[in-house]
Amino acid sequence: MKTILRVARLSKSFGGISALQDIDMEAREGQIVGIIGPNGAGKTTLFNCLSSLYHPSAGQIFFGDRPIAPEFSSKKKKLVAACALVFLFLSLLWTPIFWSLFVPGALFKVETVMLGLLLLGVRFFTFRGLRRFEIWAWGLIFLFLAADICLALFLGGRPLSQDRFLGTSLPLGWVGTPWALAALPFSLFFGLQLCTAPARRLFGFKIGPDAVTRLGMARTFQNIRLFFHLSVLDNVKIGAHCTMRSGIWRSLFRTRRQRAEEEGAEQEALNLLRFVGLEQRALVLADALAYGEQRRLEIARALASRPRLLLLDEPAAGMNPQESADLIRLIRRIREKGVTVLIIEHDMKVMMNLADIIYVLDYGRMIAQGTPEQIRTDPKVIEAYLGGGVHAPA
Amino acid sequence: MGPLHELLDQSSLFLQQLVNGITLGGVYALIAVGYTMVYGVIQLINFAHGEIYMLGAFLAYTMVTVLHLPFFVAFILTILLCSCFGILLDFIAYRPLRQAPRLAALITAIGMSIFLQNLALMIWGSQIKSFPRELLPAVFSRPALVLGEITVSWLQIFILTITVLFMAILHFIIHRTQVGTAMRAISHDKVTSALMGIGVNRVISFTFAVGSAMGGMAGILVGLYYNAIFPTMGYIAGIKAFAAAVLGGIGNVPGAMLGGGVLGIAEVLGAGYISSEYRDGISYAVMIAVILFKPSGLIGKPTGDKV
Amino acid sequence: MSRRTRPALPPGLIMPLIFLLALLLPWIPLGPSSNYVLRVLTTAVLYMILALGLNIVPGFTGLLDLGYVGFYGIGAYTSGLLAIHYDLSFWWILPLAALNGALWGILLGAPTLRLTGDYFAIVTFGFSELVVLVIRNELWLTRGPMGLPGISPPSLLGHTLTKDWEFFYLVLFLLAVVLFVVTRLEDSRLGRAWFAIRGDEIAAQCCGINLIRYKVTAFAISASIGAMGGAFYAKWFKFIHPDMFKFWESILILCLIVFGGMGSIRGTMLGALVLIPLTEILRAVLPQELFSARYLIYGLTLVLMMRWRPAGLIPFERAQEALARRAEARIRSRRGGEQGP
Amino acid sequence: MKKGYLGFFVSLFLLAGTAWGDAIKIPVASPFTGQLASFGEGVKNGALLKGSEINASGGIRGRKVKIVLEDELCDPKEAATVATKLANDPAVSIVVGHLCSSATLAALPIYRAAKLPAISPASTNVSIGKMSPFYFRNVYKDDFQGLFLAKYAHFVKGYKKVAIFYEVNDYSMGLMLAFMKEAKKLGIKILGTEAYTADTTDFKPQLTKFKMMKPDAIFIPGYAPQGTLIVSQAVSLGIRNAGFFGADGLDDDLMLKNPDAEGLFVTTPFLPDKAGPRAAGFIRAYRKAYGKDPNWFAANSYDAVGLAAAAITAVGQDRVKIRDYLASINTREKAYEGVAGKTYFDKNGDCLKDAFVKEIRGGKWVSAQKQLRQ
Repeated sequence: MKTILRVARLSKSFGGISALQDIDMEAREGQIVGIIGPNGAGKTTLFNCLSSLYHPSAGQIFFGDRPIAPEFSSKKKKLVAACALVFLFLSLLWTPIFWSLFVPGALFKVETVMLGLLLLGVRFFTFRGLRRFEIWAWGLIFLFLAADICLALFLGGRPLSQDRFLGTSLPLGWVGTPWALAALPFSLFFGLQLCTAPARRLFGFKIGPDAVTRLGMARTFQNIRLFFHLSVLDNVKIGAHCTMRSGIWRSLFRTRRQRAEEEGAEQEALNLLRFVGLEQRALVLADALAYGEQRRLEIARALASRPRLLLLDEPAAGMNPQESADLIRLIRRIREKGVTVLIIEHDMKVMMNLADIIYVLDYGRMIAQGTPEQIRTDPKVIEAYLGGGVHAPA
Repeated sequence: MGPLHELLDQSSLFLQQLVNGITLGGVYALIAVGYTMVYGVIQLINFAHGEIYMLGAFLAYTMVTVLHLPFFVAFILTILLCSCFGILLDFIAYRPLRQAPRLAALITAIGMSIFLQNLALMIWGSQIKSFPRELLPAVFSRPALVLGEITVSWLQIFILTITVLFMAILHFIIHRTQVGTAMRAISHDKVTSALMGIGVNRVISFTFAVGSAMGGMAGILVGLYYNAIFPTMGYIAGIKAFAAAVLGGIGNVPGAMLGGGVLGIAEVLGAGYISSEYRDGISYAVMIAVILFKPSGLIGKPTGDKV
Repeated sequence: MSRRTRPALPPGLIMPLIFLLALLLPWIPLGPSSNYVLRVLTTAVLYMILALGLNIVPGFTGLLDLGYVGFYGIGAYTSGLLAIHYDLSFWWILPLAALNGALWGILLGAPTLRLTGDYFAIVTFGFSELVVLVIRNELWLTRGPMGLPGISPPSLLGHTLTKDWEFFYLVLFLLAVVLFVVTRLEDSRLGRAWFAIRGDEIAAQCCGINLIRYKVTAFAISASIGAMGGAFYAKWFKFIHPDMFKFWESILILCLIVFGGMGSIRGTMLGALVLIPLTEILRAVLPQELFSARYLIYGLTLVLMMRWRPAGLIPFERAQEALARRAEARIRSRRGGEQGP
Repeated sequence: MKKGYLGFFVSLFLLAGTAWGDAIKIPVASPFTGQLASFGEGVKNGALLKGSEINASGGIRGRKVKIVLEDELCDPKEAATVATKLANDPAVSIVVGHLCSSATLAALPIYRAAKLPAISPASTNVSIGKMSPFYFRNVYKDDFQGLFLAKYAHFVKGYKKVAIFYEVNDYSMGLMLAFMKEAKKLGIKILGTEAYTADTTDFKPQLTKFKMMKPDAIFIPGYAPQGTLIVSQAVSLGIRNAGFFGADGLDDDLMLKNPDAEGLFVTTPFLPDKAGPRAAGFIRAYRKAYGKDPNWFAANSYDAVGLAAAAITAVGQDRVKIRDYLASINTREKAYEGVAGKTYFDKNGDCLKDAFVKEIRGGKWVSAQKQLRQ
């Protein structure tokens, strides 16, 4: 069996409090892997790291052989910082050079503004961590824009002359402005490229949650996150988002391809709903579903993206024994479809029944791993759950 | 004129502009507090707050000119009336909408703002009013400090003192008293706070009362400082103040003060040194730049979405 | 899903029917005030277009956009300047204005759509104010507060439009185009992605939706519809002025969609049809002495409406139910096809 | 629901269109509510006064006159709607309005298309005149006023260095440009120009800059609400030995409430004590009706309604004939004698009129001792 998910020395801390510490785990294709642990053990944090909603503080995650969270050492961060600083300088230099080409003598007037912007940029730069790098880069672009507009205004001849008002004969100072405005989009584009592309290429950005889903990892949530105001069918179709291709134009003109795609998606969504037993409810709003149905809908939605790995975050929470028995059957059937399942669950009965291998988390650390039988008898697990000394959880 | 003279002129120009900017910032801060507190507690941009500020100015004006009350009595009465008005506003307009979508409350706020503005227009007319100087304490029209070309008036000092004083009091209320703790709890989680036995509606009313009192006070001070009271005065001041609140980190009282100060100074220096045509634009541009770089405002804390 | 609200007519027929009625409207003899009614209605339809455009951002995608009027202004000035300096035909100006709107939408949206909630709102607000400031102060380009008079009216096949009914038809045509665009997009992969973002950003991301990309798309489309509205406005009024694009307009359009029902296309249109003529109706109804109460009543209407129907005249859920019914019809017809001979 | 609503609203308009009886309608379109309502007030009072005077003296050709007030808030959009309403009302043969130039420019194409003549009592923008043959105004243009002010400042006051504090609007900028052009010719040094917007109340940053320039005078080509604030804020900043002057926008009683404005002078199209016996009656009637002195808005709108009535009396209610009649008033001899002087039009429908200067002395408007003869 091939390894589908590998987590190496993963850590995550929130402002000094570490939620996860040096987690190592892996899942093989076709397995059902369980993660258990008392409340606050960091299970959901782990899921959030896997689906890239959180960025780990350290460690790596591989999905197949694809790194989802590349490691950022402090050295690398410094390198990024240095590079970005260089780009900042370049980009700020670029504008006056550009301007001096079009308006002779502009350089001098502009210097004060540029200096101010530069200082501002450097100052903010020192504040920014890497996590916000992209926003930071965009902020820089905005500076570009602001600088260009300021320049356009500055050079636009401050005195208000008759010529300006009539717009017939433009004074020389004005020659620059239309050019500047025309150049704005280019300046923005190149600025963007300057700032983000090399950084992306050199250091690898974190992959967004949407990209993770496209790679084939889908998830459900502990506290149900459905699109409550949409119909059940649409919920599942949204899940199938990344299996579809049509964009604005195809949707506008309803091309044959788009129609075929929509039809296919609808059919598949109905099939999935039948699979989880919600076919009859396909056309009501998700709001109107019962709690257990909402859980199943969330699973259907996750399956719609045709995942290879499915993350289930406490799917049996709040269910009665009958419902959880159904759920166990459902998860088995999902596995039979060839989907690897990673599952967080409190309900030990469910877990022991389902999982091929179980990882136990406590206070952000992995304290045990093994088959259900091994876990059942592991003294560390018993201690974590019951404070030690008593019998194993049944 | 020697270069030294020139330098002196330039630096006194700068200092005078700084004084202007700080006063303007103080006014923005006073209005911004109302926005920031209400936003912090119920996440509502209370567009009608600018109108309370306008009402404050008009009420004080009416009391001084029609009822012939002494200025300081009118000042205190107006503040009290404004806070009552804030409570009333919340009670009538916003309380029924606590469970409604956020935008519904926003539109209500806009509707209230239009309504109040036109009401004031009908009552007081569209003419600009100003406090008659003879009915005010004489000290207000005297300069406190004349240093070469720099003039600082008592009124400016009064405004700044009041701003700082009330910010300190507010900070104390929010961080040291029970109702302040309740406010912070509600801003964090309304439902849980209610379960913990906090009278959510009472605390929200209190928030409105305090915010409106500050707004009304700002209205009087601005009416005095610029000598202009008119029905639409709340609109632009309100928007600027909201920008100041966002700039400082919305939901954060010292932030509102800092944001007001930064915005005021940026605006005045921008008008003085860059371009008076783009005066408002400069303050908006500063605001946008700050938000882009530091989305939570100057001293706000980033809020994550809980997954 | 309430069966009660289901119309007796097939749902696909209602819109064309209303359009047909609207087309007949100029020929209903209303006596001397017919052109006046037409002008008010043209304004209402123009605001329908604008509201449908704005609706894409707060209604479909769930982001509060306070800067819509910026794009409206950009469109109007693009149209006015192109008409005056290059004497382009309206049919060229329209797509160019839409493109320019989309361009600025992308430029503004790309950096700011990463921001959350109210911060985004306030940045868009700042943007629209900056647009107005630039229009007001850059005399060489826009003539600033002197306004741009003398914009030539649009023409069609060599015939220059001058009559009120001609403009009414033109704006109806534009409405039909915009309606086509938004209804098609609403019921597509794109629309579902937007609704997902409105519902829950995190869940949407975990469904494989790239937030920024779809938000920027929504913003750009919304901006280009706004710019189209502006282009028509300039050509219709033959005069534009920076005061026409004040922040208040953004708020007004936002009021229209919240009043009508955010995220619901029909609600949005209904909102515009009710609120825009309201001030004119009040003008006709109120005696001259009570004239200044016009906007007072307007404000009160907004407050009371939100008090009773915070979700608007036609709530979002109703629109989604309608979509579900459409899906039901589709599925049923497909099944019928399969079972057929 | 939609259809019912439509029907309701259509019938309302029908009602509005036909409800008036036999009287001759003279609509007056101006802002009567909103931010600029205070300007519209003078227009309203002047027009209503003239209307009732005409009716008291037997009406026009035996028919009563009805002054219909149309509020447009100075908003171009509303102005266009109002214009359409008026243009399509066959009972309307001439319009008095609008006040703001932006509203005028929006309404103009509509009047032109409907061949409906209109007289503006207050739009001074330069570009209006050439736009339509159906548009007249009995107020002078900005460029004339700016030129006049520059001459007055130079020849009468002897100012050498002037700073200009203008509002970003068409009126103010037109004045400023005309003033600057003439000032350059006369050798007045313009120290600097600063701008403000109508919705601001804080003028200190700009004034601080002026203070450092030490001008002889500050020219404020704006409106009174801001003008009075500018003057008092300038004084509180310590600008004491500079004079202030402005144009007819500052000609408002609001300025009188400001003790700092002592000595400020403005141009005005209407001077009560220079206007002759015809105006004396008007001023008396106005005082009696409204309890205050008329301003130039009132005088001009009084005259505009008078002109309209004169035109209808002369040629009846045909729109084109009225237009031709007005256009034929093109020399000083044929001029209409109003309370604000003689009104006659050039080929653009702009009027050629005298300007006067008045200043504040002892908290009152008085005519300046020295008037400049054109």
